[in-house]
Amino acid sequence: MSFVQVIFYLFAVMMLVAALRVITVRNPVHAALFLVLTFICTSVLWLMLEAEFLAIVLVLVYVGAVMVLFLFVVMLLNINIESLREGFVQYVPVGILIALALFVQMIIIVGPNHFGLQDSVLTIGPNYFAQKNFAYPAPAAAEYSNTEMLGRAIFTDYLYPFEIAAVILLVAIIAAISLALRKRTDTKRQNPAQQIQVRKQDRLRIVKMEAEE
Amino acid sequence: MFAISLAHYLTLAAALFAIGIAGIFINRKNAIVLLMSIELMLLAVNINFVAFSHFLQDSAGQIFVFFILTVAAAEAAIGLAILVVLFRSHRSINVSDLNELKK
Amino acid sequence: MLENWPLLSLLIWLPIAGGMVVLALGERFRSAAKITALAVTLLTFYLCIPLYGYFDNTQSAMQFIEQQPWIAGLNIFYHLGIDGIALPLIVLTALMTLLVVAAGWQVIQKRVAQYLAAFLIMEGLMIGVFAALDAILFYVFFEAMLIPMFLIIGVWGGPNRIYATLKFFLYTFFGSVLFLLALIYLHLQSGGFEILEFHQLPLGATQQLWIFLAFLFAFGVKVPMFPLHTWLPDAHVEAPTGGSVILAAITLKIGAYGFLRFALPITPDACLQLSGLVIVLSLVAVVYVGFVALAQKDLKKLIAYSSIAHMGFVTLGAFVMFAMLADVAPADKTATAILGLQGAMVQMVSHGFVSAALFLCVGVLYDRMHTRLIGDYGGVANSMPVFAAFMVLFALANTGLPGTSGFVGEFLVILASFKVSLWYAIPAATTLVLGASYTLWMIKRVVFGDIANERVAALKDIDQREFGILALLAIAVIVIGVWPQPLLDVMQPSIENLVQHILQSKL
Amino acid sequence: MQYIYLSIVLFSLIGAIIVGLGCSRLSRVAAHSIAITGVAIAFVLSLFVLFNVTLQHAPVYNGSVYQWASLGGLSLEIGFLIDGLTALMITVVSFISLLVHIYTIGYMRDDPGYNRFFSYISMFTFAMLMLVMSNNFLQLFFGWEAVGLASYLLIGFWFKRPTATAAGLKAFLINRVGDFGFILGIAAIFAVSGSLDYQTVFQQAPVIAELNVVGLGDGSGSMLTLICIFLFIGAMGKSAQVPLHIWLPDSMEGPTPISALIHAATMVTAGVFMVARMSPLFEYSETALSFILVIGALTALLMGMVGIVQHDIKRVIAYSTLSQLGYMVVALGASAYSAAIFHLMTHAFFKALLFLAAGSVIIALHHEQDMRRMGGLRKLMPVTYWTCLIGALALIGFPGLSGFYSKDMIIEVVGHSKLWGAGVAEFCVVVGVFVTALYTFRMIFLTFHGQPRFDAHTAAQIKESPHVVTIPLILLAIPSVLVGALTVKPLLFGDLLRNALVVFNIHNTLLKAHPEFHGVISYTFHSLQSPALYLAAAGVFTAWWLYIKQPQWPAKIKTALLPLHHILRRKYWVDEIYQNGIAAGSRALADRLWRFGDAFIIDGIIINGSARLITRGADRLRNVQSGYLFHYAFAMIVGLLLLLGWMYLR
Repeated sequence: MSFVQVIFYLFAVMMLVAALRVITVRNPVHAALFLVLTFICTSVLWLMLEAEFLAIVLVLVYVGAVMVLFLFVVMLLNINIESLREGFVQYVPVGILIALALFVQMIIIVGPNHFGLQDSVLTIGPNYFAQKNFAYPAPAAAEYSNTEMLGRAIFTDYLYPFEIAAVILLVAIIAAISLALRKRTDTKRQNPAQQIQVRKQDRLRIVKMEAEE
Repeated sequence: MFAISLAHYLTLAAALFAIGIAGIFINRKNAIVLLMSIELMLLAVNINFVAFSHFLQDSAGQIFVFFILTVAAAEAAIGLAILVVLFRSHRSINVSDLNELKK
Repeated sequence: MLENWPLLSLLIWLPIAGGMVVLALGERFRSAAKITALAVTLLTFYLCIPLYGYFDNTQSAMQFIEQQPWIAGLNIFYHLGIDGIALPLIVLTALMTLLVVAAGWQVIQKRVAQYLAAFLIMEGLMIGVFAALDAILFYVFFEAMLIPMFLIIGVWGGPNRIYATLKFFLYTFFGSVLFLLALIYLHLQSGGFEILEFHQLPLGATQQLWIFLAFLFAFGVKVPMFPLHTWLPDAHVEAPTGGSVILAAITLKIGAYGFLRFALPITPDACLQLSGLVIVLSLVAVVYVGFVALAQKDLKKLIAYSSIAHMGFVTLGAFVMFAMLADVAPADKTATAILGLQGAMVQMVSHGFVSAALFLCVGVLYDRMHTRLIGDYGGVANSMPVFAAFMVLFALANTGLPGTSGFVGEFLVILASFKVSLWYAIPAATTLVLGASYTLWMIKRVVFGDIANERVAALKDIDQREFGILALLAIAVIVIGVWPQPLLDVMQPSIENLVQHILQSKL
Repeated sequence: MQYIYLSIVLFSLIGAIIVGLGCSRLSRVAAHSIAITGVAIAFVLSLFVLFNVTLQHAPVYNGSVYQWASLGGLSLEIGFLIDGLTALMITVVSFISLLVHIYTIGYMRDDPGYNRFFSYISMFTFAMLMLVMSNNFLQLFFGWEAVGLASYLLIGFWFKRPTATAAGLKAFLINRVGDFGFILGIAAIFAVSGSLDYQTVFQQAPVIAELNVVGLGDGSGSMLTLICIFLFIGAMGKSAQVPLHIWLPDSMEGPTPISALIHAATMVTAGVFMVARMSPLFEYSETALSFILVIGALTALLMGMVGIVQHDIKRVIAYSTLSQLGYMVVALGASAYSAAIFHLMTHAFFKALLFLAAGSVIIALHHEQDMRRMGGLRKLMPVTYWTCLIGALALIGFPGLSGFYSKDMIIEVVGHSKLWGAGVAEFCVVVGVFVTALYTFRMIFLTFHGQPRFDAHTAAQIKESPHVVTIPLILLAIPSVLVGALTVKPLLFGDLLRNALVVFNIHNTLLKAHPEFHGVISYTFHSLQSPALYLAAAGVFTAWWLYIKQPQWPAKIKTALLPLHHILRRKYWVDEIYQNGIAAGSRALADRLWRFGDAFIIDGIIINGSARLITRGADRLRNVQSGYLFHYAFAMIVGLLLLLGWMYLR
C-alpha cells in the first residue's frame, strides 16, 4: 500500500463513519459536529484530486459558516429530541434496504464502466477499481495554480452564471433575514424621532384644582 | 501499483449518497437532521464532480461544484430560516406536524 | 395621412392601453376613469372610419398589413391584416364596446373602473383576433380574451356566477387546447404559423379530418353549435348586461369567424366529408333550440337560446354548399357557396346588432326591476311606451322580419339551402314560425297586457342615454335590412376568393 | 312615371314615419292630417295610374328602384311592375285605405293611441302597396310580411286587453306558418330558375314545369307543383283559408277600422292577388289548381255556415269574409283569375262598407257588439241602415249590385271546370249562396229590424254617427252598387288584366261560360236564369221568416238540430285543436326538450357528469397528497430507484 492509498482509505473510512454518525446520533448538536468531520475528510480527498481551491472553500465556507449556522440554530431552538426520534427504530430496516438498493444501483449505473472508462461490462470484484483504457492524469506542474485556473474560468466563460449565483446568494440573505426577523413588541427601546417630535401638551397636563383651605 | 482510480471515488460518493438517503428515512421527523442529510447527498454529488473533473482533466466540473456550493449555502440558510420561523409558530420542528397544505 | 398609420395596431393597442390607464385611475377617480373609457372607445370607433374609408373593396387580398418578427426561432410574426370578412366584425366590435361602456355608465356601482377596463382590454383583444394573420398571434388573442370575460362574469355577475364562469371557461378552453394541437401540427407541416400559408398547405384526407375535428370543437364551442351550447345560457344569465352584449354580439362571432378563417380554407376536403354532420347539427340548433327557447321563463335565457338558434344559420350557411352533389355545375356551386357564406356573414353582423339590442333591453328592465323572470313583468308598454317600441322592433328583427337586418341573412341562407336540398331548407324555414313564437310570445307576456303589478306601474321610461344607445342600434338594424348592399359589397371579393379556394380539393 | 310609382308608396310611408316618430308630440289634428294627406296623394296618383293604364293603354312598366343586394351573380332588386292588375289593386287599396283613415277620425276619437293608430294604418297601406306593386319575389315577401306585421300591431292595438294581444300573436303566428310555405316556395323558385324576378321566372315556367323534385319520394314529383303548393300555403295563411283561417275571426279584437281595412278589403286579398299574379306558374300545375279549388270550396261553405250561429256582429262579417275569400280562391282554382280579382274588388268595397257600418252601430251602442242586444236601429240610424243594406244586398248578389256580377261569374266558371274536385267545389259554392243570404240577412234583421233589445236608457242616447263616419259609408256604398256593372266588361272580357294573367285555353272556364260578351244588360238577364239568384232569395226569405215573422223558431230549430248547432258553435273544434293540440303540444314538447335534452342529458350527464367524475376521481387521488414531507421524499427516492433501474435495463 502506498502512502496515497493509506491516506485515501483512512479518510474515506473516517468520512463514511462520520456520515453514519450524522444520521444516527441522538443529539442534533453531535450530528452537526459529525457533519463537520465529514466535510473535513472530504476536503482532504479533494486535495488529493488536485482541487485545492474547492477543498479550502469547503472548509472555510461550509465548515466555517454553514455548519456554524446549523449549530446556532440547533442550539437556539429548544428541541424536544424524544418526540423527533419516534419511529426511529421502526424505519431503520427500510432505510438500510433502500440505501443498499440505491448504492448497488449507483455503482452499476454511475460506476466507471457505464461511462466507457472501463472496457469490461461489469466486473464487481477486485478488478472493479482498476482503470483500464483510461490513463491516470499526470500530476500537475509545479507552477500550476488551481485557484488561478478557476478564477480565469469563472470570470470569463462563466461570468453570467457567476453573477447569477451572486444574486442568488443575495436573495438568500434577504430571504433569510426577512423570514427570521420579527418585530418584538415586548422589548423596551427608544425612538429618537418620536422623542424629538414630542410637544408640551403631549406630556404636560395642567389640572386646575380648588385651593385647599 | 494499485493507484486510487475514479471508481474509488465514485463508489465512495455512492456510499455517502446512500447514507444520506438512509438518513432521510431514519430521521423522518427531525427537520434539522433532514437538512443535514441533504447536505450529505449534495456532498456526494460534489465528490463525483470533482473526481470526474480530475480524471477527465476538465475544469468545468470544479466550476460546477463551485456553483453547487453557492446554491447549497443559500438553501441551507433559507431552510434554517424557515425552520426558525416554523419553530416560532409551531413550537416544534416535527415534520409530521407540517401538513397544513392538505387542510 | 391616416392611411400610412398602423391602423390595426392602433385599434388593438389603443383600447388595451386605455384599459390600463382606466385601471390605474381606479376607484378613487371614478368619473375620470369613466370619461377616459368613453373617450378611448369613441376614439377607437373613430379609427374605424379611416379603416373603412381606406379599405379597398375591389380586391380580395389582405389589407393594412403589418408584419414584424415576434418569436423568430419559431417563425412567429406579429402579422396583422384584414379582408372583407374581418372588417365588418372589427367595426361591429368597436361599436359594441362603445355602446357597452355607455350602457354601464350609471348602472355599475361596484368597481366601475375595473369593469370598464375589462371591456376596453377585451375590445383590443377581440379586434386582435379579427386582425391576426399569424396563427399564434390569433391564438394568443383568442385565449387572452377569455380572461376579461371571465372576470366580467365572475365579478359583476349574478348569484350563480361561479358555476357559469367555470363552465364558460372550461368549455372554451377545452376547445382551444385542441385548436392549439392542430396549430402545432400545421406548424410542423409548414414550418411557420402564417394563416395564409396554412391555406395553401397540401394535406392528406386523414390529416385534414383530424385537423378539422379539432377546429370543429374549438369553434363549435364558441359559436356555439348544438351539443356544445349549454354554457351560453348560463353565462348569459349570470353576466352583467355589458357582458351579455359582448358575449352575444362579438365572441360568438369569433367562433364563426374561425370557421371561415381556418376550418374552411385549411381543410376543405374534411369540410366536404363532414358537412352532413355540421349541417345536421346546425338544423338541430335551429329546430331543437328554437323549441327549447319556447320553454324558457328567464328573459336572458330565452334570448341566449335564440342566439344559438340564429348562430345555427351561420354554420348552416357556411357549410351548406359542401352538401351539393358532385355533378352540379361549378358555376352553380360557386354561386350557392357565395350565397350561403354571404348569408352567414350578414347573419353574424345582424345577430350582433339584434341580440345586443335585446340584451340591452333586458338590461334596461333589469336595472329597474332587478328580475329577469318573464312572469314578473307584464304591461311594460303602459309605463314605458318608448322603450316598448324599441323592444318590439328588436324582437321583430329577431324573428327575421323583412326590412330588418334579421331577415337578410336568414333569407340568403334559406335560398342557398334550398338550392342544395329541399330537406335542408324545410327545417331551416321553420325558424319563421319558431322564432316568431318564442320571441313574440315573450313580448306578449312582458310588454303587452295590462300592468301586472305595482312595480311595473312604477317603471320609468328610458332616459336620453338609453334612448341614444337603442336608437343607434335600431337605425343599424333597419339600414341593413333595407339596404344590405354596402355591407355585401365589402365582403364580396373576399368571399368570392374564399369560395374559389374552398371548392378546390387539396387532395 | 317612375317617380309617380315611387311617390305612391313613399307618401304613405312618410306619413307613417312622421306620425310614428312624432307619436307623443304631434297633436291629433296634425297626426291625422299628415297620415290622410299621404294616403290621399297615394290614392290620387293611383287613380292617375289606373287611367293611364286603362284609357291610354300605357305599356307595362317593369323597372327597378334600387339594388337591394347583389351577390354571386344573383341580383335582388326593389322594383315596380305596373300593369292592369297592379293599377287596379293599388286603386282599390288606396281608396279603401283613404276612407278608413277618414272614418278612423270619428271611430277612434276617444282613444289614447290615436296617433299611433294612424301611424300603423299608414304603414299598413305602404306595405300593401309595396306588395301589389312588386316586380319580384323578394319585395313581394317584404310586403307580405309587412302586412302581417301591421296586422299584428293593429289587432293587438289595445294591448291592455289580453284577448287582443293573444289574437295579434295568433294572427302573426298563423301567418308565419303560411310564410313558412311561402319562403320555401320562393327558395324553390330561386333554386330552379336562379332569379327572383317575375319576368325571368315566368319566362322559364315551361322549363320549370318539366323538372322533377330531387330527393322527394321516387323523384317523380313535379317541381312546379311543389312550388305552387308552397306558394299557396302562403296564400292560405294570408287569405285565411281552411285550416289556417282561425286568426281572422279572432282578429276582430282589433278596432273596427282595422277589420274593415285589413281583414276585409286588403290584407286578406293578398293571397288571392298573389296567386293571380303567379298565374303563369299555376297554370302549369293542375294538381295545385285542384288543391286550391278544394281548399277554397271548403272555406266558402264551412265558414259561411259558422257565420249563421254567431252573435257578435263583427264575427258574422268576419266569417262572411272567410266564406267570400273561399269564393275567390275557388275562382283561382278554376283558372278564372280575372273573376277572382273581380270578386276581390267588389268584395273590398261592400265588405269594407259592411264593417264600417257595423262599426258605426258599435260606436252608437257604446262598444256593444252582441246582436242579441240590438234590434230596431233602422229608424235611429237611417244612413247606417241604408248603406249597410246596400252592402248586404251586394254581398248576397242582388241583381245589378256589384256582388251579383262577380259571385255569379264564379259559380258559373266552377261549373265549367274540368279539374279534379270541381264537382265538390260547385256544390259548395252553390249551397254557399243560400248560406250567405241567410247569415247576412239574419244580421240585418237582428240589428236593424224587430224590437229593440236594449234598455231605454241606452236607446235615448243612440243617434246617427258623425259625418266622418257616414261619409265614408256613403262613399263606399256608391261603388258597392255601381262598380260591378261598370267593370265587368273591362275586367272579365276586356284586356285590362290580359297582360298580367296567363290562362291556358284548356283551363279557360271563363271563355267556356261566356264565349261572347254582349253587354252588361244582356249579361245581367242571362244571370237571372241561374239558380244562384233563387237560392239567395230563399236565404233572405228564410232569414225573414225566422227572425221577423216567427222569432221563436230559431230556438226550436236549435234544440232540434242540437249536434249540428254545437258543431257550428264550436267552429268544428279547429280552435281547440290549435289551442290544445298544437300550441299546448309544442309548449309541452319545448318544456320536455329543455328539461330532458338540455338540462338532463347535455348538462346533467355529459357536462356536470364529467365534472362529477373528475371530482370523485380527484378525491381518491388526493389521498396520495398526504402533505407529509417524507412521503414526498419517499416518492422521489422510489422514482430515482426506478430511473436508475430503467437506465440499467435500457
